[in-house]
Amino acid sequence: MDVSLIASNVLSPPVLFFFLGMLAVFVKSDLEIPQPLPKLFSLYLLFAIGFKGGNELVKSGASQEVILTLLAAVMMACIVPIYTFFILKIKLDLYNAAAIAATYGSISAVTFITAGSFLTELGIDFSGYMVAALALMESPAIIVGLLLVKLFAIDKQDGDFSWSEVLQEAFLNSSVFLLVGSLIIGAVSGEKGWKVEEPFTQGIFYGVLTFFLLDMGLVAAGRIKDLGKTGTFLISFSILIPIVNAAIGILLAKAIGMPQGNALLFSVLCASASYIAVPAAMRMTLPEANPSLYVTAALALTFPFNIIVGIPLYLYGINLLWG
Amino acid sequence: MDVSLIASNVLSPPVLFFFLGMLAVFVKSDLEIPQPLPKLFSLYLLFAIGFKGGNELVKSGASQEVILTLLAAVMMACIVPIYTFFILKIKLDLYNAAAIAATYGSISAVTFITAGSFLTELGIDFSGYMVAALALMESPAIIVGLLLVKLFAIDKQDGDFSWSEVLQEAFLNSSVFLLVGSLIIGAVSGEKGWKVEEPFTQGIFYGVLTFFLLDMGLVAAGRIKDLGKTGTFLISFSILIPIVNAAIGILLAKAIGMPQGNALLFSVLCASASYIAVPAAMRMTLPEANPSLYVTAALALTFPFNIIVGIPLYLYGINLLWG
Amino acid sequence: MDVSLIASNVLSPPVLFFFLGMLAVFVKSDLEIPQPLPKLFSLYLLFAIGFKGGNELVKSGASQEVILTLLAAVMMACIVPIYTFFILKIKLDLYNAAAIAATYGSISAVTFITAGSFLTELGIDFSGYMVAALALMESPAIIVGLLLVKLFAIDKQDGDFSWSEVLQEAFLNSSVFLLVGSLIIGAVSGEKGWKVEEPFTQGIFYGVLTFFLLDMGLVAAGRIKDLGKTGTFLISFSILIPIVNAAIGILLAKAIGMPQGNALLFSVLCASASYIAVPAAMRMTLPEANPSLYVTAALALTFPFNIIVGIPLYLYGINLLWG
Amino acid sequence: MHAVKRIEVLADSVELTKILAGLDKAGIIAHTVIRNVVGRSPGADATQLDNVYIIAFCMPEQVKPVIENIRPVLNKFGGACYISDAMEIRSVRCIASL
Amino acid sequence: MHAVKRIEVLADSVELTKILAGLDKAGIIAHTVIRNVVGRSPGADATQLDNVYIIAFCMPEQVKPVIENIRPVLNKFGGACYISDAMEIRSVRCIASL
Amino acid sequence: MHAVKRIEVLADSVELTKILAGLDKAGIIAHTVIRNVVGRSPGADATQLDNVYIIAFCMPEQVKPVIENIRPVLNKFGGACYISDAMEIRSVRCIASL
Ligand SMILES: Nc1ncnc2c1ncn2[C@@H]1O[C@H](COP(=O)(O)O)[C@@H](O)[C@H]1O
Ligand SMILES: Nc1ncnc2c1ncn2[C@@H]1O[C@H](COP(=O)(O)O)[C@@H](O)[C@H]1O
Ligand SMILES: Nc1ncnc2c1ncn2[C@@H]1O[C@H](COP(=O)(O)O)[C@@H](O)[C@H]1O
Ligand code: NA
Ligand code: NA
Ligand code: NA
Repeated sequence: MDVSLIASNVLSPPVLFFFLGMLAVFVKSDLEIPQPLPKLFSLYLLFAIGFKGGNELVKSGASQEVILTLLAAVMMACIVPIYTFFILKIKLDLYNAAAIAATYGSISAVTFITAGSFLTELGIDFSGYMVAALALMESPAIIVGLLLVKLFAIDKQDGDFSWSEVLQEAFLNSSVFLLVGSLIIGAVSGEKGWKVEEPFTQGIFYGVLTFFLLDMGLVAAGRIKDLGKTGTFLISFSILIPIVNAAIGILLAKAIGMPQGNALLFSVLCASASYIAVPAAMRMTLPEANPSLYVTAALALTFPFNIIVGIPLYLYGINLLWG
Repeated sequence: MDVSLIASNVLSPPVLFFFLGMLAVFVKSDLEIPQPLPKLFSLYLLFAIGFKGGNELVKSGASQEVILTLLAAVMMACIVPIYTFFILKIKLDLYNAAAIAATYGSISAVTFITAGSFLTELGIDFSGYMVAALALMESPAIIVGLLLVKLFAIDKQDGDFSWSEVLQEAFLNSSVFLLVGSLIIGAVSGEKGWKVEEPFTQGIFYGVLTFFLLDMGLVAAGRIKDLGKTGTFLISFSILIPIVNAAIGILLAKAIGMPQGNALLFSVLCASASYIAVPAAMRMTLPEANPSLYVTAALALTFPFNIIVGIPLYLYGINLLWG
Repeated sequence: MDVSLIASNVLSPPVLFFFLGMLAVFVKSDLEIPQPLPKLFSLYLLFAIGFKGGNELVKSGASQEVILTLLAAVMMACIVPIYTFFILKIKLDLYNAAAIAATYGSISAVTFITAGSFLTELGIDFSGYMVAALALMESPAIIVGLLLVKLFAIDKQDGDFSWSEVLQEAFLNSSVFLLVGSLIIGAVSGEKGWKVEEPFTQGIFYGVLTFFLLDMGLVAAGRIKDLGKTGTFLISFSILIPIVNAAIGILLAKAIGMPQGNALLFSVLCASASYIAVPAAMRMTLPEANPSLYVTAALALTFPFNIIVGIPLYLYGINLLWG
Repeated sequence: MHAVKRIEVLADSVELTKILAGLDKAGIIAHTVIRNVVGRSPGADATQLDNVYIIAFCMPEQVKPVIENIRPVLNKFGGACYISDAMEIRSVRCIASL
Repeated sequence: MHAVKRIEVLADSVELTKILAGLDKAGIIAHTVIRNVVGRSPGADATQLDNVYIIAFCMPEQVKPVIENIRPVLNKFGGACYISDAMEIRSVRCIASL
Repeated sequence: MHAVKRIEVLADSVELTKILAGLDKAGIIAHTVIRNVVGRSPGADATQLDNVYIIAFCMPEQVKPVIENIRPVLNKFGGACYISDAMEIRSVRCIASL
């Protein structure tokens, strides 16, 4: 594998600040980014990528490539939770298996954004409509995860949740809502809207991402001490499954004929796991599952793995295949 | 009326995000912008328009046009609460009538800023000293409103407030203080000061406004369920009075000979109602009045009306008159 | 002394907003910048100067000038608390003397940044590695102050603190950690990293500083009412010692042969006192000392003095000497 | 000045709406919510970042129905509820819990 | 360890200065204020976003004067005040409420 | 429903870790922390901006060991601790303080 790829990922400011955040926890520095500042950064990032993505989506139009990409995205968001569920059921009970499966079927917007920055730094193009793929992949896994519970619950009284609440959580949670809303507004407001928003949505974007990853480093490292309770099965799962999901994503991307930049983003979407929207939905709808398990796996293992190793690794694989 | 005017207003990102915020409440999304983030945005907006306005005020100097405009502004801020008070007294008691009158005599800085963005998008010029008009129109209505209570209170023991507290609230509340302070500093610090501040005060201005209007949409929609208690009288009032006030403002602007951009901003100042500074002052000085009435009218009705319909409507009227 | 120097300092937006903040407290305006917004600004400023300093440090390399400057910085950070301790012991008890000495041996990053902005406005160059001097001067005074307590405590049971906790507080407190971390990342991430971060770390820097100084004005003025309890001795100390420290710093800078810009920043580091990191460390390790004394002296007197009078005064001295 | 009961509920923020609904159903409209409270409990392994602390002062006879409404929520999602005594100094302005 | 009274005041944030002045006048200097508390009451129609929650532990004999100072403020601007019992474990360092 | 004790600690935020350690050592794992609380006390001259308010409900017999653990911290760094009575409505889900 090309060492320079890892280097140029690891030496980029956002990833370095992610390390710095983790280091702060390990050396017990009192560095913290108090709430609601991380909330501000994440609202900003969703707003900015949504707006930009929508703006570019209009320019690209609805070609066959676009439609195939979005279909592949929805497909992966539905299939990943199914096969991960059966893997997880080997060692875990129904509720935890379903909740973790839903987590890995959904996506992490920050991982996606970091991959985008990585591509920009390397000078590799990618399409704005990938943000639409991101938006489409957030919710389906929640539904699939809960359907699995309904199917496999022996005691039919268990896992009783109202479907209206589930749909609400899946499609109208703040992340999905803001992202889709910004996407549509970005599409509607056109070139003139883009120009006035640009210094805000584009200019300071990279800096805010850097700051946010500093916080993510703090949060992820704070979760690492919970790994003991997680067990080796889940630890292996959270490193291996992203690679598997990314590989499937890459093959699908090749089959569809995505350009390399889009293929990386697509594989990163498949590989990443949700640590905000899905956990929130699971707490409401599957309170029987243990948040420590699904949040820790997604946040303390899969997220850092993707940010540090995964992104350059998947690009390496893509470079090999696309040749 | 020119449909393209409404379209270019409604399709601008700030107004679209205002809709998005309202929509979030209607569909019960959990999207929220937690405090003190909205506070940050509003401090920033006051700082930025004050600083810019002061900077431009110095360049324009104190011509007759400037002086007449500022006089007209103060005049409207004193007269509007008087005639609205008598209209309100038809249906409401003394305290509520006075509090609502004060609210409508004062202004909404965000409505003003949105109108400014609208003009910028249309390529219509306006003068920096309009910010001085904005600053001058914030406070007088508070004083006038309380004078009306003093005059009309039968039981003289009622409506007992200390005038020093009233003046404090009127002229030193944080909005007025920061706006006037930034205006003066903008005027004093000149071209050199402007240059270094510009990427902050100008560059990201439009983006912050957009974000802030998202929050305003959330807040305004959250208030809409209180409209039931408000009654049809107050509902009609909060839609019709802005139009009346704007019309008077436009005629005055024409009489003075303001250019079209300034005329729009002036009419928007007349038409808008305060939902931050005046309500805070009223809670302190007229606790007998019901905040649900004056906040809801200004925030859930007049504010959205002006942002969506009012601004293009008033410009349409101005375009007709100025021909 | 050159009046234009004071004028161009006092008329710069950050200093004017500092005045505005103080004024708000004096006239009892309710203007406030609620937490954690000031925290956001200070995290941002440390991140931005660290990142920029590290970036420039790499370019300048480790010349003899750099090494001498950094040695001088560490030396001053160790010596200042020693002689100020003996001055303070004249009137104060051991614990308060040591805590205040530590405060003045350390530095104020915001004073440093304001001096940097002042130089930029005047078009005077300074080196990025001065940020390394800043970083090196934060911690030593904490250690020196506590060593003095250990040496002079008669009742050896008193002043019992764990050294591991002290070292933790001194070298891993959030300010030092973020600054040093950003410095290293700035150095590592090179030209490419700088370019993408630039609109965030550089573009809006001055504006954020301005906003932060508005808050500092509020906070400093809020402390002024505590000056009564501080006594004339400490009041005189907090005005005179900065001048003495700056003078020593200037002579040292001249001896080493620093360019004028660096000399100003160095003298400002010597003259400034810490009101965040050291006070936090003192509360933990010297709870016997009274925070009202050391925070008030550093924040309500020395900080405004340096910002308003000190910076131009020291530059005036430097201009004379460098001639 | 008359005797009232203080009801305190400590729970994950996702339960807030459900608990307030439980109060409402028992006729307790007045309440105060403190958000962004950090907590730990033997039940949850990790530190919970987003808890809420709900306080409601009510008439003694309202306690029983409230508990009946809230207990199922706590049973399902976790959290704790505590009852204690207090004296109320009510302003004449409102008629809350009189 | 000795018996004290806990005074809790829930009110709109505009009343804060006035209520603290009322405590001060009754000789109660120590207090704790929690801001940004969200509340509802039958008196106010809408959810109040900017309430404060003031807690002060004091000597039993200070309760009466405090109530006299605070009641007019609550009568004018709304809010509620509650009194309950507690035991104080005071550090030797301060002489508060001894 | 059974009787418990409410322990409330008001202190400077630098003491938080030490106080939670004191609770832990006495076997009290469950607690709730409210940060960014503003306070004043006759001990400190100025208004303290960064206090914490710690609440823990525990078994009556845990009170004594907790006080022994916390008192030295309060003696050194300041702060106050209050004990009062409450009834616990525990969910069946957790076994906290049963
Ligand atoms: N005994 C207690 N004392 C104080 N806070 C508690 C107690 N038990 C639970 N809590 C709070 O309630 C939250 C949820 O509790 P649980 O459902 O038991 O995990 C915890 O995170 C704590 O903040
Ligand atoms: N019985 C109560 N229990 C808890 N909080 C209350 C109660 N009564 C009033 N409050 C709080 O005090 C605020 C002002 O009360 P009021 O003046 O009655 O509108 C409310 O918004 C609530 O936060
Ligand atoms: N009697 C009291 N009532 C309420 N809060 C108190 C009381 N005593 C102390 N506090 C709080 O505890 C903090 C530290 O107290 P002290 O160590 O006495 O300075 C104060 O800033 C207050 O927030
Ligand atoms: Na995924
Ligand atoms: Na108006
Ligand atoms: Na110094």
